[in-house]
Amino acid sequence: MSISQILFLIVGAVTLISAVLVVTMRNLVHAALCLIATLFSIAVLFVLLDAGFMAAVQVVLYIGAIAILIIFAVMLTRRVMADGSEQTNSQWPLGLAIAAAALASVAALLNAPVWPALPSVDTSLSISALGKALASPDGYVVPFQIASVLLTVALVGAIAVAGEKK
Amino acid sequence: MPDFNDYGIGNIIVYLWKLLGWWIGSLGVPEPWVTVIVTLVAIVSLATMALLIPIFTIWLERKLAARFQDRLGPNRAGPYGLLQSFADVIKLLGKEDITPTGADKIVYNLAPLVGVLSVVTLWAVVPLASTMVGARINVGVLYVIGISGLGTIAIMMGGWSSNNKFALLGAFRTVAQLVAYEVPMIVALMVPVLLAGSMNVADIVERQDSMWYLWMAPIAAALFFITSVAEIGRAPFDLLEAESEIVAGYHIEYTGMKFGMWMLTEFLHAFTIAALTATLFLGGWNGPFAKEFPLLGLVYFFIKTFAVYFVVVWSRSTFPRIRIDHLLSLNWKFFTPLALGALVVTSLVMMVMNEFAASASVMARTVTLFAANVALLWFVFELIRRSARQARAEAEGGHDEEHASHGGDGHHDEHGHAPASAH
Amino acid sequence: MPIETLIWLIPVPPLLSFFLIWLFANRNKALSHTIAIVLMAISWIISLYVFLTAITTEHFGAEVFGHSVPWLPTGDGALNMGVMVDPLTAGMLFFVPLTCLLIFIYSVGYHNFGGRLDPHDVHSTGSPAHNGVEPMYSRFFAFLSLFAFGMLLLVVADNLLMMFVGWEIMGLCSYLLIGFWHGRNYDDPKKITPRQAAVKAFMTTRVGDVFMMLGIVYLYFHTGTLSFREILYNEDVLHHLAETPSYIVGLSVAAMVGLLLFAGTVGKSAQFPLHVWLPDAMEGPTPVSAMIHAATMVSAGVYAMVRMFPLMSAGWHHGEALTPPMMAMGFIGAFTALFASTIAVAQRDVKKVLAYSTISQLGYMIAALGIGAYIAAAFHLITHAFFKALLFLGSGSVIHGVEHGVHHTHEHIDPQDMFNMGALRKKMPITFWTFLIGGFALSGFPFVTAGFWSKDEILADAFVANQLVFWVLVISAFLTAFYTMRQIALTFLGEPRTHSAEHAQETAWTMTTPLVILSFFAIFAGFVGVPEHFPALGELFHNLNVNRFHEFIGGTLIEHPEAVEFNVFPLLASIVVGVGGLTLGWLVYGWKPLKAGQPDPLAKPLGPIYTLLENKYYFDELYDFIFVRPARWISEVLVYQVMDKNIIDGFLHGVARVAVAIGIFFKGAEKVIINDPPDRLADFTQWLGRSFRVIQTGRIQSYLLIVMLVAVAFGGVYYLMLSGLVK
Amino acid sequence: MVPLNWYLTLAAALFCIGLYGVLSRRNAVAILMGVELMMNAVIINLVAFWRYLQPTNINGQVFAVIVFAVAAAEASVGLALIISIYRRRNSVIADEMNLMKW
Repeated sequence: MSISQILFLIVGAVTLISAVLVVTMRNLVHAALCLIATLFSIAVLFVLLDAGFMAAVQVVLYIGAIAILIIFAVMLTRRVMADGSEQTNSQWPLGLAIAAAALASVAALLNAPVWPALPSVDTSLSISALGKALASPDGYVVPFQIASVLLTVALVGAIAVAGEKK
Repeated sequence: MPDFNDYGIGNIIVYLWKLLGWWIGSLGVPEPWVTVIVTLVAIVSLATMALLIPIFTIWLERKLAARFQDRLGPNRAGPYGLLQSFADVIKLLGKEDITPTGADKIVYNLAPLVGVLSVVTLWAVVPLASTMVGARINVGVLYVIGISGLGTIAIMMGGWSSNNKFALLGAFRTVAQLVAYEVPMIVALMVPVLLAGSMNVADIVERQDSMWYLWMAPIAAALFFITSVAEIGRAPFDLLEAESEIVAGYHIEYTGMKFGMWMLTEFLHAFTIAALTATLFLGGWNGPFAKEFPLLGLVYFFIKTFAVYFVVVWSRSTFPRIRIDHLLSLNWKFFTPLALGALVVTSLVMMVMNEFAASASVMARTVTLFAANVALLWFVFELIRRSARQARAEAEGGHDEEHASHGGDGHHDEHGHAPASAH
Repeated sequence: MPIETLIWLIPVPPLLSFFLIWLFANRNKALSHTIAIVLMAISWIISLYVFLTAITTEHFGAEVFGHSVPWLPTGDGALNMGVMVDPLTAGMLFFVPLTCLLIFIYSVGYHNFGGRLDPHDVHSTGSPAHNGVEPMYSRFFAFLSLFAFGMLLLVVADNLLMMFVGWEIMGLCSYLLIGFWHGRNYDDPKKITPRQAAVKAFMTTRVGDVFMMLGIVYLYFHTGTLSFREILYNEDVLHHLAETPSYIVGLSVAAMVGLLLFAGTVGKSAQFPLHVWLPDAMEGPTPVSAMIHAATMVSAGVYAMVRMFPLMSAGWHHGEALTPPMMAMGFIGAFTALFASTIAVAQRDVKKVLAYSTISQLGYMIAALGIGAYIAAAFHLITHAFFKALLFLGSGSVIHGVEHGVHHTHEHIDPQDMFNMGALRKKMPITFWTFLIGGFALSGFPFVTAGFWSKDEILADAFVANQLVFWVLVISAFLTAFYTMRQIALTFLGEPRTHSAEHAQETAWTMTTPLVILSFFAIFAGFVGVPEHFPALGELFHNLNVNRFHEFIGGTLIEHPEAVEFNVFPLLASIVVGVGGLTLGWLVYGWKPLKAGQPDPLAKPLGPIYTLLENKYYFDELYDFIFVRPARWISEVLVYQVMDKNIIDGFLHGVARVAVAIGIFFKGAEKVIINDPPDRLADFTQWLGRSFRVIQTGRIQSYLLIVMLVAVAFGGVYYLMLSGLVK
Repeated sequence: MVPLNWYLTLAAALFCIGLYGVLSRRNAVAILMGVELMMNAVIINLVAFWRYLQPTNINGQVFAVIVFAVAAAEASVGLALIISIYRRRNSVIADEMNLMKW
């Protein structure tokens, strides 16, 4: 067992455990904090995958923005749903069964010994390659711009939906 | 065994590190684990250094603040009161460690830890000298931004878990302020990234060997500095712990060493942003002979950092606290557009220079960029002046009698800065 | 910047100006005209630069500036969008943007910029301002800019399609601008209003445009391209077109296309029989009239013919029998020239005289093309643009001055009627002198005016080519000189016939400056085309290296046309009719100035002919009788009463009765056969819906659960199939 | 060396945990958290495939960046909707938002 495998197992375990806590915790603020832990360990996974940029974006975007938004939403709406009330709906056993079935089937599919080895290439230049791919006309500048427009629209939409009606 | 002569006196720390690696290896530890252990040692020593700094800076700040206020400051414990911080620490250790009833115990106790973590880990990417960099991450700048985000979460955790309305208010203010000021900060950070062509902090420092980015991007430097001060919640942006309004903000319920950890976070963060400003805009460890003798670079780095830190303390004891709505509109209506403008202007100038004057010297580039920045600033101030005049005209048209009794416009600003508690 | 890029940029500024004004400057009058004038000036400067580059390029014509990009993919190839500047275009580029620019500047004064906005005008949108600045000022400049864009696009286009686009944009703009005062109404119900005039202009030119479109399509069908270079400067293509017979016996494809395209020009350039719209187009503001009649639209028709001349004359050589399109052009042109000039003799409205004169002069150009005088036609096109723009702007200035008098005296008179004017030379000296120069240029006053040289050249060519055309043109030239003098005399000489004329006032500098500039060109533009063999002067100008027009424009054609031999007779004829017409005009109108209320001295001797002329040969009435009323009659009586009411309705009623009978029969059958089974089906569906509606809970999570259930099930089945467990 | 299917299995597990959260939590904000988990599982897959199969071709990361943008948009609009519903109906329970039914 190599160091990278041990690291992966530790980080993976943290990821999954905190993810399970996210969906099972009664206290939603705790669930949200667990979500942050999950997101952070996923960022570590990205580092293990030599995708430093993705890791940084994961931290900046998910932890710095989305998680804080979620915590905010939880705190704002906490009054109506006390921790003591039922946190799962009536169909949760069915949901659990389906999730488990899906996981089992995918795991069964993945359990085949045909996986390629990790190619040893220099990935340190991948940020500039990413930047060029996102900004060059031969690359993905149009999807990138559309994504920016989407974000703007989402911003405006969110303000319009959540803003107080005068 | 590594030969000391290969490294010399300037590289003594690198030599020590190599020596440690050799020694552990000679104990029979397999090769990959040697790296792990040596790295851990480096991490611990770097973090320890970072955590020890506030002991000195707290004394320094108290001393400086006292001088600004025409006082003497700490002068009893030790020569010039140098041991004051140690006395404080001992006092904090001796206090009762309270966890309030109704507080969320786990989160409450975790919060100061996350806070300290979010600051200490920033030091990983700060290059102390040419050979002393914690981690040469190729997305170092993004790393800095991301880790700062963790600080926000720590404050949220602390504020929410204390089960105290002032703490929660402080936390909410924090989020509004920090999330907002992150926007111009990120954009301003993009300017040195653009100039260096790299997000690696170590690279950015190396590219400044002939010219500091302060001269190439004065607006970005100023914006980064100001927004960083806002990020650490220092005066004049200390709304998150405004004593007169919400008592002490998010750490109102903390006592003992946990309170000490919040203090540590705050002072270390202040020092860290000074270090980052020095790194990104003042050339970091660059200076005469810094390349040949990396230890000298360490000295330069700390000189610059303390210079910036002095400005932080200076502004803290000089400016009054800003009101929350002013704070936010200052950010969204002035800093953010200005940062975007600076980014656009810098990239345009760079593009044009690369297109038509690729061989221009660093000096020429600096002069051009500086001129462009000044032009942008002039343009922005002109816009502000116009809108201010218009607003003033409208205000005077609305109730000119009343205003005339105040005798001029100067008063108007002062009233604008009145504490929010008046409302 | 390469010259090709600059050519692309020529039409852009006016378009930009149109959008800028339309979108942003609609409320700011000063900004509107600044945008329009500055951008037009940019366009003019670029054009001038291109023109200067063109005339200093050696062997320009064989080599041209051009660039094109694919536009519309069409099967194998693509229709290109491109620009081209050859000598002819260069000539157009010299005068089109310049006149446009001057008209723009003129419009500032014409619409009383700087005057206060009469509050009364704000609420009566669409009428001319009573006194003060025009309320729709910005809109006017936007439309003018678009108009200029259309013309410049047409001029620089390198293919018929783009040219047609510009052509149609101008059609639209002429509609918009002629009907600019769409709210205007007259007390006299017989007088045509701007609304009606706009519709009339649009519909009449549409007749020609449809034919032109057919011609373009037909040409494309036979050549597979619409590029000028590929069709007009390619001997093989022209030869092929001239040899291939078309659907109509006796006409080659080239002739067929030529005739169809000429039909477009007949509409656009107001040739007989589609001339009726142009005089009514005078309902628009005067700068628009100048724009339409001098710089852009009618010139465009002639320009198109000049441009397509190689196609028109495909298979023709000097001295041979004319091709059918040329014949048509020659006769229609000559006839129009004469016909319109006779009408102009009896008009009272200062602008209408000029309108008919325009028709007449366009007839001149068309006739010149018809007899193969390519260069003379192009030459007259350019000189005419200058002096006709001058005359129109001058007449606008006159009207403006008289209107000022009308406001001053509160008289109720028509400020455009020449019989209400008189003695304006004292009140409006600049307008008078410039108008005089324009008028003399129009009449062809010998040697010193531009009009003389171009007209003389057409006459000289006609004399050689066709005697009949020559004589018709000579007569019309005589009439032209006569009515021009009549106009000048009635307007400027003698005594004031109304109080308004007495209180007329010289107009603002923005209006007079363009007049002065244009009168410069009305004199000197002619010297570039003085024939080399002309006694004395030809030698003189040749030595000055001024008269290079022939050589330059001639370079446009593959086969450089020869200049005709110098002949004294047409020259003499031209001098005699020019000076003679002016003298006669002066004798009739200038010698003894008319008193107020006195009728036209021509009315008595000419008797009924004068009435005929005054009513424009009753062409409007004739068209009304031939086209409009029969069309109404057919639609009312034949189509509606006979066809619709009796035949179609009767048939339909019959069908309906049969259908009702059948329906009653089937109604019984339907109940049993058609109604019941679907009812049962519907009951079943309803039952099904009621049973299944329990799964529509309205809760997003239960839907998602079902989705995932199905997805997992499908995934499982797919996996089993893939692994061969299930076949 | 970590084999690729470890990452894929981890991502699948994360996805299924998120799916369970989405299917069974009552609180709308909690559902949104489950969605975030699922999104992250997808991003892990994209990055892992990029690293193992096409490390020289940056497309995998580009796609991941766009998924990030979509996730941000989704979170902001989703939370705005929840806040809006909370304001109108004083509830964040997904089961109670069932007006759109027969």
